[in-house]
Parts: sequence; C-alpha cells; structure tokens
Amino acid sequence: MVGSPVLLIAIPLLAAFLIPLIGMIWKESVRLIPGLVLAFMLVSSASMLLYVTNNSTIIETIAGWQAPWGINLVFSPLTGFLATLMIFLGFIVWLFSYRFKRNVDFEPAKKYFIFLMMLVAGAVGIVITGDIFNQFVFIEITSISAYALTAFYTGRNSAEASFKYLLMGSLSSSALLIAIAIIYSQLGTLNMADIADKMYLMPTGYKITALIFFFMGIGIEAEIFPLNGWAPDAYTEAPGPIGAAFAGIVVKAGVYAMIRLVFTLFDIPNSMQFLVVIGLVTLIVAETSAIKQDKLKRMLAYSSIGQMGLVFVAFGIGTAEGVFAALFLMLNHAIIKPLLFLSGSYLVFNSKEKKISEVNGLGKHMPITSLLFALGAFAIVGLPPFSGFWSKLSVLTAAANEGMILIIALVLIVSVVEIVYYFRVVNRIYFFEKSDNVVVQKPRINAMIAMLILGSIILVIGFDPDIVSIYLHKASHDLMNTREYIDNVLSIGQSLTK
Amino acid sequence: MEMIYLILVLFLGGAVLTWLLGKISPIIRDILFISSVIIPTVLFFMNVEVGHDVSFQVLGYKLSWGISYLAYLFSYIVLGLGSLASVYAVAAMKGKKNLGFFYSNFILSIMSMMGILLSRDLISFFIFWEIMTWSSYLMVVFRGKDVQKVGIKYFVFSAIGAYAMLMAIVIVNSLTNSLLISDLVSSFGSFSLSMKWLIPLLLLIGFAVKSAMMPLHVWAPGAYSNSPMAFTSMFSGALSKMGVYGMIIVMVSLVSYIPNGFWLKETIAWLGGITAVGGTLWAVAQDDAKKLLAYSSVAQLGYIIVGIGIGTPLAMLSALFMAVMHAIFKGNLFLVVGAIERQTGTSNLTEVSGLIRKMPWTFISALFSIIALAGIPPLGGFVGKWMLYESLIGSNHYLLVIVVFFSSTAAFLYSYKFLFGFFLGQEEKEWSHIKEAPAMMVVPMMILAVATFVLGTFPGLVLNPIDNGLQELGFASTQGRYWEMSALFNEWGNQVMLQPLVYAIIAVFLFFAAFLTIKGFKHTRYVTTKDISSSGEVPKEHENLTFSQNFFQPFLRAVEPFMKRRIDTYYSGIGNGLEAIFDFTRRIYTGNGQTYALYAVIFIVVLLMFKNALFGL
Amino acid sequence: MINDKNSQKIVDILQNWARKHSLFVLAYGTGCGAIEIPPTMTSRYDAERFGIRGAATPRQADVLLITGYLTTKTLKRVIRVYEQMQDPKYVIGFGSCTINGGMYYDSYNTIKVLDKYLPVDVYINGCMPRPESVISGIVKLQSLIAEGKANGAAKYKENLDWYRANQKKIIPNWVMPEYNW
Amino acid sequence: MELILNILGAIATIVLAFTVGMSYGGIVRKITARVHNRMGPPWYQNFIDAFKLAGKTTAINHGIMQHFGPAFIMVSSIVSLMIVPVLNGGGWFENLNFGGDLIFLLYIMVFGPLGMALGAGQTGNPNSAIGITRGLSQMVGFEIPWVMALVALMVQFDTTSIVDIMRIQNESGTWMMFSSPFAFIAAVMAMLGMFRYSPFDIVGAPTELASGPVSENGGKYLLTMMSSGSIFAFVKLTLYVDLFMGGADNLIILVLKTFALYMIPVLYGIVSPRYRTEQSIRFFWGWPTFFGLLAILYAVFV
Repeated sequence: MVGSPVLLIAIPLLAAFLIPLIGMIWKESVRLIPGLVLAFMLVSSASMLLYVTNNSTIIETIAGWQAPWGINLVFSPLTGFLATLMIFLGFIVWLFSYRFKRNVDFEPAKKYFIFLMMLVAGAVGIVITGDIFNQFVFIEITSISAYALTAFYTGRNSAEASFKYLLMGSLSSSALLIAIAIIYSQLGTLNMADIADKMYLMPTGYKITALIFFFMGIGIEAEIFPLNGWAPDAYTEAPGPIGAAFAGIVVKAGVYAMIRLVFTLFDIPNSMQFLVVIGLVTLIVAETSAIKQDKLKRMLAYSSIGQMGLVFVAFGIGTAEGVFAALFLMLNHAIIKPLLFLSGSYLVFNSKEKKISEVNGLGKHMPITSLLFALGAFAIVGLPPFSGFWSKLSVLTAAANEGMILIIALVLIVSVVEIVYYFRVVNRIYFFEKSDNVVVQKPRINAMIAMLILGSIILVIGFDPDIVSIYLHKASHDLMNTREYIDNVLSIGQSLTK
Repeated sequence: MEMIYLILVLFLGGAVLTWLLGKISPIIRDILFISSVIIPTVLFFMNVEVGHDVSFQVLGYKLSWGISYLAYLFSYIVLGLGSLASVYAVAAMKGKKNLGFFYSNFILSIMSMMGILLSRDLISFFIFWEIMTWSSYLMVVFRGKDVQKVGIKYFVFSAIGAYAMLMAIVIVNSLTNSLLISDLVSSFGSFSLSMKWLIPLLLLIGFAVKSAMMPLHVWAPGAYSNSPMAFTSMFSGALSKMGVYGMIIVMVSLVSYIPNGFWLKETIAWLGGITAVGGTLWAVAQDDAKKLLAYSSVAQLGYIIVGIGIGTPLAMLSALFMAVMHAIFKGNLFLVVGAIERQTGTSNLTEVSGLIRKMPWTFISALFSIIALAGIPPLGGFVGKWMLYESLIGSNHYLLVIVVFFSSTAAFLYSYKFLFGFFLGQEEKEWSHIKEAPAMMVVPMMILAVATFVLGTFPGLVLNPIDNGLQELGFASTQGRYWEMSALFNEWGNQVMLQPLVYAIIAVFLFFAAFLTIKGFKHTRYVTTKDISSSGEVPKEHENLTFSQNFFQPFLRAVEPFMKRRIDTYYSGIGNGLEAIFDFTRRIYTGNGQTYALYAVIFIVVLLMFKNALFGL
Repeated sequence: MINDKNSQKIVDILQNWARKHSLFVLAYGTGCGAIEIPPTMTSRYDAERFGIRGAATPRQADVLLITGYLTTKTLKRVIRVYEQMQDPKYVIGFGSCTINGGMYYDSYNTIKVLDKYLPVDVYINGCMPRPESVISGIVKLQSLIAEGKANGAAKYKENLDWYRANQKKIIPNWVMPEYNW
Repeated sequence: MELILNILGAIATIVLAFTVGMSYGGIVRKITARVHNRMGPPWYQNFIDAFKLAGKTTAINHGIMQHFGPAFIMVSSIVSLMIVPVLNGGGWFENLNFGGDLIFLLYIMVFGPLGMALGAGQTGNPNSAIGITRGLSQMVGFEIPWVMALVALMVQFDTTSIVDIMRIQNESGTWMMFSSPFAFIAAVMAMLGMFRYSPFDIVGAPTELASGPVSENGGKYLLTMMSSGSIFAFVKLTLYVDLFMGGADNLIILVLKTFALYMIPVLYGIVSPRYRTEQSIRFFWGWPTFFGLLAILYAVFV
C-alpha cells in the first residue's frame, strides 16, 4: 500500500497550485509534473485498491475530527475502484494531451493542466469523501474546472457551451445546497454514514423533497435526461481529450454521487424504479438523437449520455447483479468512450466543423487511429469478443433475473440504433473516398500510446472479463451492503472517542 | 492443451498473423492464410471426437465447448467449403487491395462458424454468432460499394436477430440458472406457457434472419452480391447454414414441446414456402448473376426451412441433405461467378455471353451445380427435393407441396438464365480474349461439381452423418426406413433406386452423345455463332445478336401481380419513419441554454408536484 | 455419297425415295411469286400430300424455293441461305424472272439468270405460275431426285469458283464466311 | 443373362414407343389435314421424314453443347419411358419401373427441356433462346395443375408409385378419371400445354421464331429431337392412361386408349390460334389450377 486516500486529493490540488510557480523556472515542467503526479496517484490508488479488495475498507479522518463530526475519506472497494479508474483516465488524458494542439504553447498548457489536475482532484474527492457537504465542494471544484476546460479554445462556440454548462451547473449547485440544507436541518449531521444511519428519523416529506433536489443537482452532473442539455455542447466544444475526461471522469463522479444517495443515504424503494425509468428515457432520447447528428463529437456525446442512461437502468435493477453490471458498464464506458473521443479527435483534427463526413476514407491514411476508433465502436455497441459485450450481457442478465423483460427489449432495440450510427461512421472511415481538402494529422507518439493502452484494455477485458470481475464484485457488494458501510465509518469514530 | 482450444486459437492466431505478417510479403500472407484454414481443419477431423466436452467459467457463467453429431455434419460444410473457398480465394483475389484484411476476416468467419458448432452453451454460441456477424459484415462492405445501404441493412437485421436471441438467452439464464443448451432442452418442459412460446420465438427470429427467411430476408440479396465472391460462396453456402443449424435445434428440441407448437411449425413451414416462391420469382427478374444467385439462395433456404418446419424424420433428412447440397452447389455457383467476374470484369448476365468455349471447366462445374440446383436427377439436388416432396405429401401438406413445386419449377427459369447468360449465346469479339480461370480456382470448383454427382448417386454418404445427428436429437434411426446407400424410400414404402437410374441415364446419354458426335467430329466443322440462320443476313463482328435483355419478360408479365409488393419498401418506409421520429427527438436539444434551464426547472417542478405519486411511501 | 452409284446402290435408292417423299421447302419469298405459296400449301392444292412441308430455317430445309425476281440486294441473302442449307439440297427457280429476268429483263437492279449464281435444279415457268405449275415443278424435282439427277449441290461445289466470280460481280462488298462443305 | 434380357426389353420398349409415337405424329398430320379438308400426307410420313433426316449430312456444329443437347433430350424421354409402366403387370416392358415413382418422373421429364435449352443456347441463335424462355415459362404454367392432379392422386391412395395406382384402379374396377374427375380434368388441361399443340405452340412458333429452339438444328440433331419428341409423346400418353384410365392389359388396348387421349390436345389445337406466352401461363393458372385445387380437396375430404 502506497500513500493514503488524502494524498489522492491533496497532491493533485497541490500540483495544480505549484504548476504555474515551477513553470516560471522550467517551462517543460508544466507538462511533466501532472504526469508524474498522476502516475504516482495511479500507483498509490491501485495499491490501495488491491489492499481494500483483500482486507478491510480504508477510512481516513481529516485533522483528527472523528466520524460523525469531522470529514472522513472512505476508500472502499467501490470508491477505490472508481477513484483508480478516474486517476487512470486522468493519466491517459494527460498522456494524450501532452503537446496536443495549442497546449504546445506555454500559457494555455499551464491552464490546461491546472484545470485537469483540479478536475481529477475534484472527481476523486467526490468519490472518496464520506461527507456530503465536502462532496458538494468537490462537485463545485470539478464543475468549475470543467467549465474552464470547456471554454479552453476561447472561441465563440466554446464560450457559449461553457456558459450553458455554467448555467446548468449553478442550478445544480443551488439544488444541491437546498437538499443538503434540508438534510442538515432535519438530522443535524453531514456525514454520509451518519445520515444513512439516522435517515429513518426524517419525515417522509422532507426526505422525498431532499431526494428530488439531489436528483436535480446531481442529475445535471450525471447527465440524466431533461437535465443534460449542456452535455452535447460541452463535449463538442471542449478539446478532444477533455471530452474523454468528461465521459470518463466527471460523469462517473456524478453517477457515483447519485447511486450513493439512492443506495446508501435514502431508503426510498421507489427511487430504484425512478432510476430505471429515468435511465431508460435518457437512453432512448440520447441514442435516437445521436443517429441524426452530423458532428462526430456531438454524436459521441449523445452516445455517452445514452450509456449513462443504461448505467442508471442497471443500477435501478437494484440487485447485486445489477450493480455489478452497472459498475462493469461504467468501467467499460470509461475505457471505450475515451478511446473514441481520443481517436475521434485525431480523425477530425484539422477540421473546423468536425463533421462526420470529414472522416471519409481516413482508414487508409491513419490506419491505427482508425482501427482503434473502429475497435471502440465495435466494443461500445457490445459486439463480442470486445469488452462492451460482457457488460451489456451482465446488464441484461441482471434485468432478466428480475423479470424485466420489457426493459431488456427496449435496451436491445436502442442498441440496434446505436449500431446504426456507429457503423455509419466506421463505414465512412474505411469505405468512402477521402475528400481532398481534408488534411490528415498523424497522431503523436504519446497520443498513440495512450490510445493503444485503452485499445488493449478493451481486448484484454473482452477476452478475459474475469480479470476485472473480482474488483467489480467486491465493489457491488460494498455498495449493496449499506449497514457495513455505516458501521465501518462510524465505528472508527466510536473507537477513537472511546 | 485441449484440441478444441488449439483449433480455435490456431484460427484466431492465423487471422491475426495473416494480417500482420501479410504486410511483409504477399507470398507469406497467402501461405499463412491457406495453412491457417487447412491445418485446423485437418486437426479437427483427425482429433476432435463427438461427446468430448470441455468447460470453463467466465464471469460466473459456465461455458462448455464440444461437438455433437449434428454439429459435426455442419462442420463438414463449414470446413470443407471453407478450405476449398480459401484455396480459390488466394487465386481469385490476387492483386486486390487490403488482402490481409480480407483473409483475416475470412479466417475469423470460419473460426466463428466452427465456434458456433462447438458451443454447447448459449453464451459462447452468441459470442461466436456475433463474431460471425461482424466478420461477415466486414466482408459485405469489403468492396466499398453501397456500404451505408447494404452493409447497414445487413447489420441491422443481423443485430435485430442477434439481440432477439440474446434476450432469449438471458431469460433462459434467469429461468434455469444455466446457459448450457442441454439444460435449456431438459428444463424446457417446466417453463411457463408464455415462456415456452417466447423463448423459441426469440431464438427463431435470430436464426431466421441468418437463414434469410421471409420477411427477414431483405438484407440477403444485397449482402450476398456485395461481398467478394470467394466469400459469398461461404456466406451463402456455410454461413446461412448456421441459421439452419440453430433452427433445427430450436424446432426439434424446443418447439416440439410447446402445447400447440404445431401451429408454429406450420407457420415456419409456410413462411419457408413463401420465401422459396418469392426468392425464386425475384431471382428470375435479376440481370446480375450475383443478385440472381443471392435471391436463389434465399429461395433454396426456403426449401430447407420448409423441411425443418414440417419436422417429420423424412423432412428433417431432406432439410439437412438440402443444406449440404446447397452449400455445395450454391457455393460452387458463387465461385463460378467469381471466376467469370475475375476474367471478364463483370457479372452482368446481359453483358457477358458465349464463354463456354473460353472457360470450359468453369462451364462444366456451373452445369453440374445448376443441374443440382434445379433438382434434376441424377445429381444430388434431386435427392433432397424428392425427400422434401415425399415428406410434404406424406405429412398432409398438400398446398405447401404445390407452392414448393411451383418454386422449384420456376427455378429452371433462372437456372437457364444463368447458364445461358454467361456461357451460351453469341460469342462476342469483346470476350474473345478471355482465358480459363487459373487452376487454383478451377480445381475447387471441379471438386464441388464432382461432389454433386457422387452425392446424387450415393446420398447415403451424407445421409449417414445426418442420421447420426437426427438420432442425437431424438429421432429414431432412419437408415433402411427412408434411405439406403443409394436408394430412397418414402413414408409408404415407395422407392427410388438411384444406381440403376444413374446407370441408365449415363448409358443413354453416352449412346446418343456418341451417335451425335463420333461421326460428327470427323465430318463437321465448327462455325462461329455468327453463322446462324438469320434470314440470310450475315451478322457483322460487332453486331450482338444475343438475346439477353428482358429474358423472361413474358413470364414476369404473367406473375406481375405477385411481384408488385416488395417487403423492402415496407422496411424502408419504417426506416424513414423512424429517422423522422429521431430527427424530432433530436430537436429536444435546442442548443439554447434557456431551454435547458427551463427543462431543469420543469423537471424539478414536476417531480415535486407528483412526489407522492412517484415516491409515496 | 449422293452420286456414289457404284457401291451403295440400294441404300441410295432407299434414301432417294425418302428424300423424294419428304421435302422440307424453304420458300424464299423474294418477289411477287410468294403469293402463290399459301394456296399451294393449303386446302385447295394441298402440297403436303407429297410430303412437302414448310421449313422455317435453312438448317432444316431441303428445297430452296426462290419465288420470283432477285434484286442485287436480295441475291446475297439467298446465296447465304443456300450455303447454310445442308446436303442434299435443291433449288427451284420459280417464275420467269428466275429464268431470264421476265418482265424485269431490262432492270438495272435485278439479276436475270439465276442459274449463273445458284445451281437451279428445276425451273417453273410462268408469270406467275399457278399452284398447279408449282406442284408440277415439285413433282418434277421428286422424279429427278428419285433418278439421282438432282445434283445441283454437287455442281455448285465443283464450279464454286465460277459461281463465286459471278456472284461477286453483282455483290461488290463481299463479306461472307467460306463455303467448304 | 438377366441384364441382357432387361436391355433387350428396354430396346423393345424404345422401339415400340418410337413406332407408336411416330405413327401418331403422322396420323395427327393426316387428321389435321382432313379437318382442313385436305388429303394430307400418308400416316407414315414421319418415318419418311426421319429416314431422310438420318441421311442428311451434318457438316457444321456450334460447339459441344449442340451435340449434347439432343442427347440430353433423349436421356429424358428414354429414362422416363423406362420409368413409366407400359402395360399392366409389366412383362417385357417392365424396365426400371420398380415402383415407378411419380416425383422422379416429374423431374426427369424436365431434364429434357433443360438439355434442349442448353443445346439451343449454344447455337447462338436469338430465336432459339427466345423459344426456350417461352418454353420454360409455359412449363412453369402447366406444371402447376399437373402436379396438383398428381398430388391429388398420391393423396388419395397414399402412394407415389404409378404401378400402385394402376393396381388400385384394377382392383377397384373404376378408372381414376371417374373416381377422381377433377384431377383428370386438371391433368388433361395441363396436357394441352404439355403437347404444345395450338394454342400452346408458342415454343416453336414457326412463323414467329423460325421454329425456335431447333432453328439451328438439321439432320441428325433434328432426327434425335423428333424421335425423342415421339417417344416422349408416347410416354406422356401412357402415363395418362396408367394414371387415369386404368392402364392397359395389352398393346392394342394401350394404343386405343392413348390414341383417344391424344385426340384431346390435337383436336383442341387444330381449331385454335396461338396464345401469347403470358396468356398461356395465365390460362394454366386459371381454371386448370382451380380444378387442381378441387381435386386435392376432393382427395382429402372424399
């Protein structure tokens, strides 16, 4: 075990502040430091994940304040898994964006990596914190860096997208604050475990109202249906790797917050059905919208939203199997969608419009990138033997075991739609003629490595899903077992007070 | 290492290596390609035995691989046709671009088909099924023509089928807590009535798509004609048989146990009959040989489906025999078209003519295959047809037998069109430079042609493994009751002795051929096809007198009412409607931040208003 | 084989008898004489009782019936048709025009003497000959066949160069397959 | 020894079929002539024609399939002759008709047209190809009522063997044309197309297509096709007699029955003009098919 949970948040934040300072001395450090930091975090987080998989959950109290009163960090199989995943993606994004486009210049790179660090720190914080207000703070950190990164290209469109994101984000913050205020006023505590422990004390009306405000606040981050208007624009206008980071990091953090609320904090049984319904609606609306898009990244954005809908459906099944499937889906989506964004951003590298029609015939000119995009497309629509298949299968099995046949049918029908739009793009890449005014940009070596890592993960999980299934099982067990979570967190406090 | 693993790994490794190392030099690539098809084939037939299963766990699902007698029969088709087609492909595809891609997909699809046959559980069945689908999809779009239309259509239909199947699989898993096919079969009787209907229906949709059953056949003509012919031979010959394979298992092992499942069988049989008629009529209307054969494949698969739908032992025998025969002759015909397309550059029946003297071997193999296709004795096609009619009459399907007979009579029309269009008719100067295809292409075709003949005389060679497969499915042994090595019997004990008939046919043919030719060769001289009685006119070199436009127009005029309505148009109507709806949903995302904020507000207001209804405790 | 009288006498007699009674006539309706063919074949005169039957193509025909004048244009076709017929084959010149040009004796555009271009076995005189004359001509041909004297085809083969020279005088652009049986 | 006897029997059958078929051809010409108020050729005219054709030279060919085409037709007619029982109880004419399976017969009967089509195709004459397409189209037309009639018979007696059907008729004493009249009607209507007399002579169509498929074939080719046609006519008539008229106990009865049956298409044809191809096809899919359906219903329910 290397490091501790608090370092996972502190180091990137620290790095974010240090980058400009050290950058004054040695410009290249602006790019190198984040990589080193993320690499360290990855090692640390992975070793902790190994530890918690085999031993008990790591719970760290900040500044000696014990559990119900102070802020504590919970590095459980679930949170550890998600944190590791996010850090890994952060690393991939760093590797990819090292000297990507305008980041070559000093000033933008500084901003870029500062915000990337903050984004990772915030997202990891959302996942591993055990305090609901602390989580709100981290959500804000993540959101603010996300707004900034959306507007990174400083064009008219980027600014507009960023502004939309900001608008929605502020709605989200207000809703969250209201929800937290309701809970605090009723229960007088902000510690998640404590809230969960005392939830039965809360009057139903308050409980439901708080939950609804949470739904709205976190739903905006987690891209559920009527609240995800910002997403397509933000994904489209942000730099390619940032799109990957959104899909792989920000949204995952939002989903985590949502399921932690629904599974652990609140004990409202109907919320599961709500998740299923809202997930299905999100899935259907997003996938059907994706089919008519003419911009590549926008299409990927809708697809991303749709996948999140599917994740919610899987969580909404409510069984350990469902949770397992949902986590598996999150893992796969966090691998595949970044791959699509990264390779996609090279496919439309020099294009202004980022039109799908501009990828015509690139298969001959950039074979590996195209191949990786195709691999991603094959994987995300769930074709065996790639990783996406196993998660889709898990979702369907879990749903079938609960007798949700109609849901299976809907999910599968939507999958057909998904196939159509992904294959249209793949067909264009390989079987159309390249138009002359498209300038091909060969990917840099670091970007290539980043994509190849993701691609090989897809293949490895595809051929042997059992490599990850043990962590996923642990994580789903962790999420399902609310009592254990409460006891774990609170017992630390009690043992210290005694 | 278990032989089954080794075989699949060899296929997979061969596919990858062919692609990667193929970039070094074409010779390495060709050798790798052929050897990675042939070596596992040899290993399979030498070492894999029926009844030896291996199983392992993935994600908590128990997967099991092994081979059954029925699958063994189909593996003859897959590996036999696969080996021949791969040898052919090396010669046929010489000089084309992206060959590594082509070859590795070729190997992958053979691997996936073998995987399907080796799967003893539903998940690996599905996995290999999907690999087969996408590898064949990549072949369909390989030439880069009509990709968005034909390719997407193929994949969407395949996906609908596959997902129907997947749905059935997960439901089965939830019901039996096991994915083994044997467990599904054994516990099927205890399912509830709705599940008894739902599961076979869903599985059948999946298989019906692959075996191009009406009304799920619309992908087939485009896909068959769009992929390179060396692969279409596999596609139509072997790949579509996977649908047949699945269908047989479902129909025999599941549908038989549904109360009133009889009606489902009848429906399937009738759909097969309609498929046969529709496919045939459309095949007659085609001018492109590939399209013609593609529709003809649809029609031939229709016969097979009829046989499966009837489900009596004789019908099953006929369906399986026709499946084997169809693989042989239709595989061969696609190879023939490939050879002609390679030599002449076109596969349009109205453009090419009079190749018989240029490509005699190709002609002979085409002739054999066409005679087999038309079901004319003494070639193998007849045996399957005979059994089908006998089983239909014997099981009281009097109207269906008329439908099937109509279709197979109308098949003569396109059979003749195929032969005439390419090989007969006027020899044009345009094609005077055409040479016979290289030996590597001719030899596989001739082997297949000889196979049609041998199986016509000794159908027992194939009926024996079929019988083993049927016994495995629970039928009583049919040897001696319905067939001998070269004799066929029907339900009422009437018989056809093939050997004397074949000898009689050969004897009469040789006698009259000798009568007409022996003296003729000394005294006659060959005159060109320009030297014909055309009212005394001497046709000029460039004057093309071949009759090939609107070849069967009178017939088509007669059947016009049947062909007015195309299922295709309905599907494209549905497709367009859906796209319009999707375009509407897209507009939900207006791109306006205020709207999005409004959505958020509406969202929370609605939730708050209906909170008791939604979350009421 | 036809005139091989020394060795196969009996066979010849038999064959000639069969030929005589089974004449497949290809009526080449070049001129106005064609109008006399239908009455000859149908109920009133009924040529079929002599075993005469219309042939649709030269490949099946025994007799080429040239009904009337031949223009320089049609001559080529007639020659072509004649050469496509299989041995044994006979030519009947029908009407005066085939003998000496008849009423077209001074036409610039018709050939006058058919015998210079094709070996005529029997001429039927008249302008135009009635069906009776036609039948009489056919009977004459039949008797010639029976006697083995209807050997126009052999004559044509022997004197091919002469015929060709005559034909080429009329037909300037001579494009025709070789005649070598 | 047995084999030699069998072969001799087969040759005897072929000679019989050839003789009867050719004579019928001549008689038909005679009858046609009489209907036209002509003398007509003698009844043995077809033999003369055949003999003459045998003596004609065959100096040219258009390729190997032109040789094989007529051979294919001969295969078709002779093998179907071998299948069809000539007389009740077999005897000298019991060739390959062990069970004499109807479905095999149906298929071997279409072997000929296809072979002829190949032979005609290679000549390169467009008229031949047109004739072939017409012929095949028409075949699709008349096969439907014909097969319906046959299915009705098979269903009625649970057998596909011609010998069985003959035996059953003899045992019950009624001919099939009376016991299943609709099947007979459908079959006879199909027969009109099968014999290709007017109004169904769209294949040859002398004035239209220059005799169609055979337009490049003279001499021996034409002889082979002619004899094959004669044998085939005999086969078809015998088959009809076997199926619907209780077979025949000796040759004279066979000749009488077949001749009576033969008169149906001949007499219908003499007074008819010619159909267009699609009219012909639609004709067969009209009333004949209706009767065929009736026949099947009759066989199933009665």
